[in-house]
Amino acid sequence: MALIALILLPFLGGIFALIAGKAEPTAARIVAVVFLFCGVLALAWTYQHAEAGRWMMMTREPWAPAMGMSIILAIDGLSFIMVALSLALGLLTVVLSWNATDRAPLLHATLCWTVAASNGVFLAFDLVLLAFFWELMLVPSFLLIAIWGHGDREAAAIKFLIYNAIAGLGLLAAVFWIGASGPTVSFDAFEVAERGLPPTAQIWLLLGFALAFMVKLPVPPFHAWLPDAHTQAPTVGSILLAGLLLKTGAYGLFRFPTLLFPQGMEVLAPYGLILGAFGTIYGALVACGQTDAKRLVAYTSVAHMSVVLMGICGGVHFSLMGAGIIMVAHAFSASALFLLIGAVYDRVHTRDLRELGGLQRSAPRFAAAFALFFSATLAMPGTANFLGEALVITGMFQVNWLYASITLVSLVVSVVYGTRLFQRIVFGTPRKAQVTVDLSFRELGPVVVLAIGTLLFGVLPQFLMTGLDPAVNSAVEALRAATP
Amino acid sequence: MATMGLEPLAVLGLAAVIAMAISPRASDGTTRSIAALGLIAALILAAGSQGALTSALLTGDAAARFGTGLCCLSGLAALAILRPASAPREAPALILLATLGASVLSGAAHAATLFVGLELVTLALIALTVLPRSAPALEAGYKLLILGGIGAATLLMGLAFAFAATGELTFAAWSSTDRLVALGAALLLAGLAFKFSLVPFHMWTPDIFSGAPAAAAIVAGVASKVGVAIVLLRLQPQMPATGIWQTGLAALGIASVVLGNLQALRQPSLPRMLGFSSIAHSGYLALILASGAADTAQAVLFYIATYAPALFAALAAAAILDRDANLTGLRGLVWAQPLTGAVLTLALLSLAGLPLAVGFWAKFQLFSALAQAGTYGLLAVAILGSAAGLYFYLRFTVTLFRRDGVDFPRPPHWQEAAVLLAAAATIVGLGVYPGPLYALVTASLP
Amino acid sequence: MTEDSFTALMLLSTALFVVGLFGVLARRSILIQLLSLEVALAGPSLAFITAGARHADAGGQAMFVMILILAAAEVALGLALYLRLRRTADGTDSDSLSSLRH
Amino acid sequence: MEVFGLVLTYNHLLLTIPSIALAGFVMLGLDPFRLRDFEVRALALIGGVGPLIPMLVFANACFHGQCTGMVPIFTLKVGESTVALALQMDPLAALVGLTVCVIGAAVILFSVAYMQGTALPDLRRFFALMHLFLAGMLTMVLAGDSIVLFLGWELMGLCSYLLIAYNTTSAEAIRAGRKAFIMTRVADAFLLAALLLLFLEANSVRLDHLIPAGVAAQDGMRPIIAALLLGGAIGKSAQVPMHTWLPSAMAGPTPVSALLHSATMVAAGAVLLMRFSPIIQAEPVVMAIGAGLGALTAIFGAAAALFQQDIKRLLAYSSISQIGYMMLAIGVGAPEAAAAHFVVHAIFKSLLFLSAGHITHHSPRGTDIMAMRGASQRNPLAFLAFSAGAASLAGLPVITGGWWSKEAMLGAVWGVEPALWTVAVLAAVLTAAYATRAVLIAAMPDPGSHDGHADHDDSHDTGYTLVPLAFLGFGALLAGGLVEPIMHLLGAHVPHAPLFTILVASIAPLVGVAIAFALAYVPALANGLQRARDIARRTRRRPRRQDKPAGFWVRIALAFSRGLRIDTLYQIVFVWPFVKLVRWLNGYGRGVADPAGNLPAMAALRLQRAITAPFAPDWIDRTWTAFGGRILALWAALRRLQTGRARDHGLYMAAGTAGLLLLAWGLTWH
Repeated sequence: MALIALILLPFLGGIFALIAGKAEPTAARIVAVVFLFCGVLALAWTYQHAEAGRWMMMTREPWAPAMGMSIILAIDGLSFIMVALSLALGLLTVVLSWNATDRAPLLHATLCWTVAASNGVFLAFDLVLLAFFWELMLVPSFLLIAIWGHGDREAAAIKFLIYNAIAGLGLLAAVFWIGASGPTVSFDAFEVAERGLPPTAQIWLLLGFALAFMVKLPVPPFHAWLPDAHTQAPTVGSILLAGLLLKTGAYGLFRFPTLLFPQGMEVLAPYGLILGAFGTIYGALVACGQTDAKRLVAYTSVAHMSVVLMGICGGVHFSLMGAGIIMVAHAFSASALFLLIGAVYDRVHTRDLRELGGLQRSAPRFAAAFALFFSATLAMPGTANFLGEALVITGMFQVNWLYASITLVSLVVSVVYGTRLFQRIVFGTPRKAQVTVDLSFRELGPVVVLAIGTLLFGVLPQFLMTGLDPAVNSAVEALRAATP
Repeated sequence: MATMGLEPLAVLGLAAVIAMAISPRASDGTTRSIAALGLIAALILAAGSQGALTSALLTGDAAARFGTGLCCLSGLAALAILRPASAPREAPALILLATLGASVLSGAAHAATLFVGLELVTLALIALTVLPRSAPALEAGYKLLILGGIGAATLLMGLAFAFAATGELTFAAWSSTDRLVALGAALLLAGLAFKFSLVPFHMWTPDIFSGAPAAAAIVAGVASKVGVAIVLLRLQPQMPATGIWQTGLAALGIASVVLGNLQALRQPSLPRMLGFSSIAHSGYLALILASGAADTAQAVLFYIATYAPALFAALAAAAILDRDANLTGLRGLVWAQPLTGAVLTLALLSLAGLPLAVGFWAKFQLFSALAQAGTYGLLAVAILGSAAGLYFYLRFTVTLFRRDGVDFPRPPHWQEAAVLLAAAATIVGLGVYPGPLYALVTASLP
Repeated sequence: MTEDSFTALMLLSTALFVVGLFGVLARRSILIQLLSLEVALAGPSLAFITAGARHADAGGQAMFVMILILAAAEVALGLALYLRLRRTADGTDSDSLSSLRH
Repeated sequence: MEVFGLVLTYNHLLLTIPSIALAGFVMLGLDPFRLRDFEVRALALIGGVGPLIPMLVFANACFHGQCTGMVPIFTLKVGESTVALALQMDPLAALVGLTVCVIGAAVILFSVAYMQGTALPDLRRFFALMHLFLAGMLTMVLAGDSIVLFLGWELMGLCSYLLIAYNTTSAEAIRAGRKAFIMTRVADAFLLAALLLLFLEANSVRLDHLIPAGVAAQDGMRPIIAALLLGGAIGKSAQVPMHTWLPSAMAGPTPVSALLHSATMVAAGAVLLMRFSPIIQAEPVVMAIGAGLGALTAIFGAAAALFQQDIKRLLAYSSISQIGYMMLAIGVGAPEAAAAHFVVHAIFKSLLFLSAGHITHHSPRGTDIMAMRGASQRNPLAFLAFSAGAASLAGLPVITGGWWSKEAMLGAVWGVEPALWTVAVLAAVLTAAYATRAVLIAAMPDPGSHDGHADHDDSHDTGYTLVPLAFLGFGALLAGGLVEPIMHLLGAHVPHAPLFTILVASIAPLVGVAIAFALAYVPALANGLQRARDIARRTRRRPRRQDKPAGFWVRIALAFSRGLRIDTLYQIVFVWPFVKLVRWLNGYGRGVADPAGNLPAMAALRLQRAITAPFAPDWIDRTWTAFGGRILALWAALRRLQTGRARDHGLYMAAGTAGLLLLAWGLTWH
């Protein structure tokens, strides 16, 4: 039941926040925090009562048996880390929007719902349930962009939803095929994995799954929604997009292809590697040419998530582990950068790199925070990002030297865009917009949390590695078994 | 008590006669109350009756009861959103008649009942359409009359062909492989496609949605569609497997999905967009029917049942907004009228097939039926159609949340609010827990 | 009834249907369109009578009666509409009724 | 004692060496106590000098044969592999670490006075970054595994970027910092690749496993690893062809140049190769490449330095050249000699930077070489220190440290490849020439000092500046005595070169000095140089301007400088790039300052711009948008179908019916 609570608590938190907000607008945020915190407690309970073996905990409840669907939730280290991340980012965004005045109850409710839906994705092992949460997740994010966004938010919101919902159709179609393929209609991922699917079908089904995951990831050429969505989204929206939504794509790729379609993965992984390699360089190069700070960071996300794709498609222990670590590290560093850029935007109402500058003189705390997360983006050793990149490169050396060198090149290019972002904002003299107010304590809190996360997992990553190990191992074993 | 399965029809007919009889004298409220009572009574009877009437003309099986129930619900919804100010007193009686016609259709097993039911719906619908007596309403009514006449003639021609070839007026006639029957089947399909608003027989649909009162659109969009869908389901097993039926349905379905979605793409008026989208949804149903999947019937009934509440809610919102129900007029609706706005959002998300709204499960049924049947071409069309559909539903959804809102003339009437709330509850309730509906549908196969 | 006369009558009824359909499509006057509709409906009526005669089945006649009723109702509605329409639009040109489009 | 599963021993005190500096960084960087100016300086001093104390203890033990060796910190499990992080204290680490600590302490001591008058936040930032750099460098030096090594390596790069761009309002400084960061990052990528490949070979990150595994690597892996290591070292150490970032990095403050860009960080590449010398030495080809590049760099740097008009750039080229010597020594299999030169070079080069910085501090001419004029009167002590450093750089025989270490290297070179030795000796000549030239200019009277009273403002001649100058000055002269112990410590002997090579190498600096005197005091040459300088300066400002044909004496001066190329046979191999480089460096012809050096960077930038510019609008996005537009056009066409006319609608229906009938007809055709 704790697993169901992990999904329900944030969901109910959103509803109650909305109700409480009707009576007293300030009550909404407290309700949201309380419910999210209860989610954290439930997660802690899960950890305490973890069972030995591959899965820490598993729940099966009937849902719509006639349709072959049941509620199957399971948690292992990977899911645990992801759920923890989502709850943490949920709390962080609520705190960050603590003093929001514009439809604050709805905002806090939407944040809670995003967390609830992505928790669902991280825990669901009934394929229909997965597809359900997969699509559900889009709705609150869509609202976040459409209601609280900047600029041409409607177009960005529609673009976001269209890309992802269409990709989700691929997932849906594949899921139904799987459901109908067995002796009885069943969407139980474990059962399907046990039964095994015909190898040719696996390729097509994997294509359906991968479409959904890769658009969400996003991997070029499916990334065009991301820069717009990130740019127009409010700060909290950008944080959840970068920290959570992209991770659901990575999680999906990490988990399901090897679980359900090992043979298909064996066939398609080389193409995934090509796509990832292309995306890594492409994202980095495009990032170098951006003038909007948020867009720049968005393209760096494209580059980094493409590295994750490479890591996953590499299919060796190192690369998978590296991909898992980048998932966490990128959640911290990209969120923090969006937070900082958002804070700059709040003060001077521009994100144009040509107009910004001189933060180092007027707002040293800002500058220091920028410096830290800028180095995290460059995969500076000591940050979790480095660990992930290094592991992926190691894995790539085992797979194909070409990909390893491409990743190394992207490390060099990362300096080009990283310094561009950093020095245009922090150095020089402000051309138009002078930031005069340094980070407030309410902003500083989340920044410090993210900084600690980045550095802690960079220096002491054993917790992450131990957590990811079972998932990585079973992925590697599945691939090994699938190799003819 | 041994019931015959005819009670709902009898109650509906009786209520229609009473409502018509008292309408010149009695107040609007009384007429409506009587109509509502009649509908509710028919609904209860349909839900409660057990007997299976088997006559040559009508069947009273579970599917017929399911169809009657859904028709009664749509009748109630139509009744609730009739604008009190402008609705003439005959409207409740006409709604009852249309409901009756649709209910007869859902029980039809014979050329005569098929024809009578169809015409009852059409004529009542025409009358309902022209009731506001405004220029667009008259125009829509006239076009429906002319096109409906052609449609009826075509259908009758088909029935006559089959009768001529086999001497059989029941649906069993269609199992013949005679060429005349095949031609008749083509004509029948054309006639039914007209009522089912499949491309290219769809032209009247958007007019009804935008020109006529929203109540008429509900009747056209749900009640008559339920009836025709059940007729199609009943005809399906009779038809030769490789005949015109499957191929024609597939062709019409593909055309409807493609054209309906494309024409809705940038449509600025909400009801008109709903009209085009209803064409697309009919197309999805036709695709399911054409696929010949094992559980076609479940999928079709489930799909219609999930489509109904979303359409009720959307049309109720359109009725509340009246002439302003277009992209500019809908700006900021969520902030100005939270109930209407939120429910309309839900309805649009449901139509788009996003989860937590029941529409997700409709999409689920559609895809799984097509996937099960192994008709991947049709599946691809359905996926592409859904993808395009996302765009225009979301365009409206986004508009609802815009900040630069406009003023809205009136808050929803309590009846409209009731429709909205009931639809929202259904959409979300079934969206989270679709099991009961699926069980109901499984128990209601023809 | 011989097979030849059956075929001839069926062809005639089809021809009636087609002529009526053509009338609706070709003529713009609302009245003429309504008239053509009646002609089109006469086609299936004749076909039902013919088929009923061939199979010695009273169902054909029953259908004919019902089609008559429909035709009457449709004409009644159509004429009422025609009278209404004449106040707002040109009754001789149904094409002018095209405000609902796109 | 056990903390977090880590069993602490006495040896873990090794951790304190970088930690003290790191703590200084954290304190100054976060500033939790709102320190005042005085406190910031005090803390800076503590953080700067602090690491020296434990370092002395450990190094002393190590020098007496009781090295601590590997000190495991903690171990990560990555699947079946273990990543065992560790520090290590071996003779090389002790030597380099001690040098870094000493130089670091001296430079920070100097900076405390030098940075006087800086705004408090900038002061904190400066010292925080200096501390972070020290921590990074010490981490790299003491690293016992490849991860920690790379951590330190990258931290240095980051600090270098932030410190070069310390003056954040100067576009030039920011550009220079970025250039340095990007170019060194390329090297970092090489190094990372090498380290990861070694990790895969050894299945361990510990250096004591990595290096044997690297030596034993099969399947053509070893040459690749060795080449990658060399690539990493070349980039970080600003060797040809990746040297261009270093001269522009002189836009940073002088103490930064003294610490990072001459003595320690830049030489880290050489240290890296010393560390991994077993792998390098197993690959003769890579060794040969390293030696060749080292020699090329040595002579190129020296030649370039000779014609520099900016004292800091002169010293930067000098650093390039000197580290080229170290590379050369490593390339010929004498990393011990390189280590010795590393120590000596660190001392005299930081001394040169600090004293030059002291002399030119507050000068209206900035760091132009002419700002040095009059130093002998204004700052006699600093002048003496500078002269000592220059003498050591020039390698004046016997009395300077530079001579001893250079001699050790040259001896090793001689034993392997006399051609490289010749190059090195010629570089030594040039080295002496440019070093002496700088001293001569400093000895000249300052034409502007007669009326200026502010010039005698010796307020900076406090203990903070003089103590490090004096200490380093004596070190520069006396460090020669260290060379032999150092090489013994590292387990090698000073090579015994033939007497005549020693003689030649000893005469070389004197030749250089003579050349410098000639250039300064032979009027024709001096005027020629002056004219050349003027031409250079004018054409630098206005690159397109066509100069009149140079005068006779100028041509003589230029011809003389060109004449250097015929001095030796081997030099001819390098003549062509040399002359070109000299011309370009002085802005002749093309008119871009340091064009040869900028060429790769410019090409890279041009390439980068050429590649990124078309990407900026994101063509994939555009394709999708166009696709969307196409769909909308389709919609516009289709909506015209809905004419609204009943007859048209009827026609569609009729057509549809006809179609269905045809279909039925066709389907029943037997």
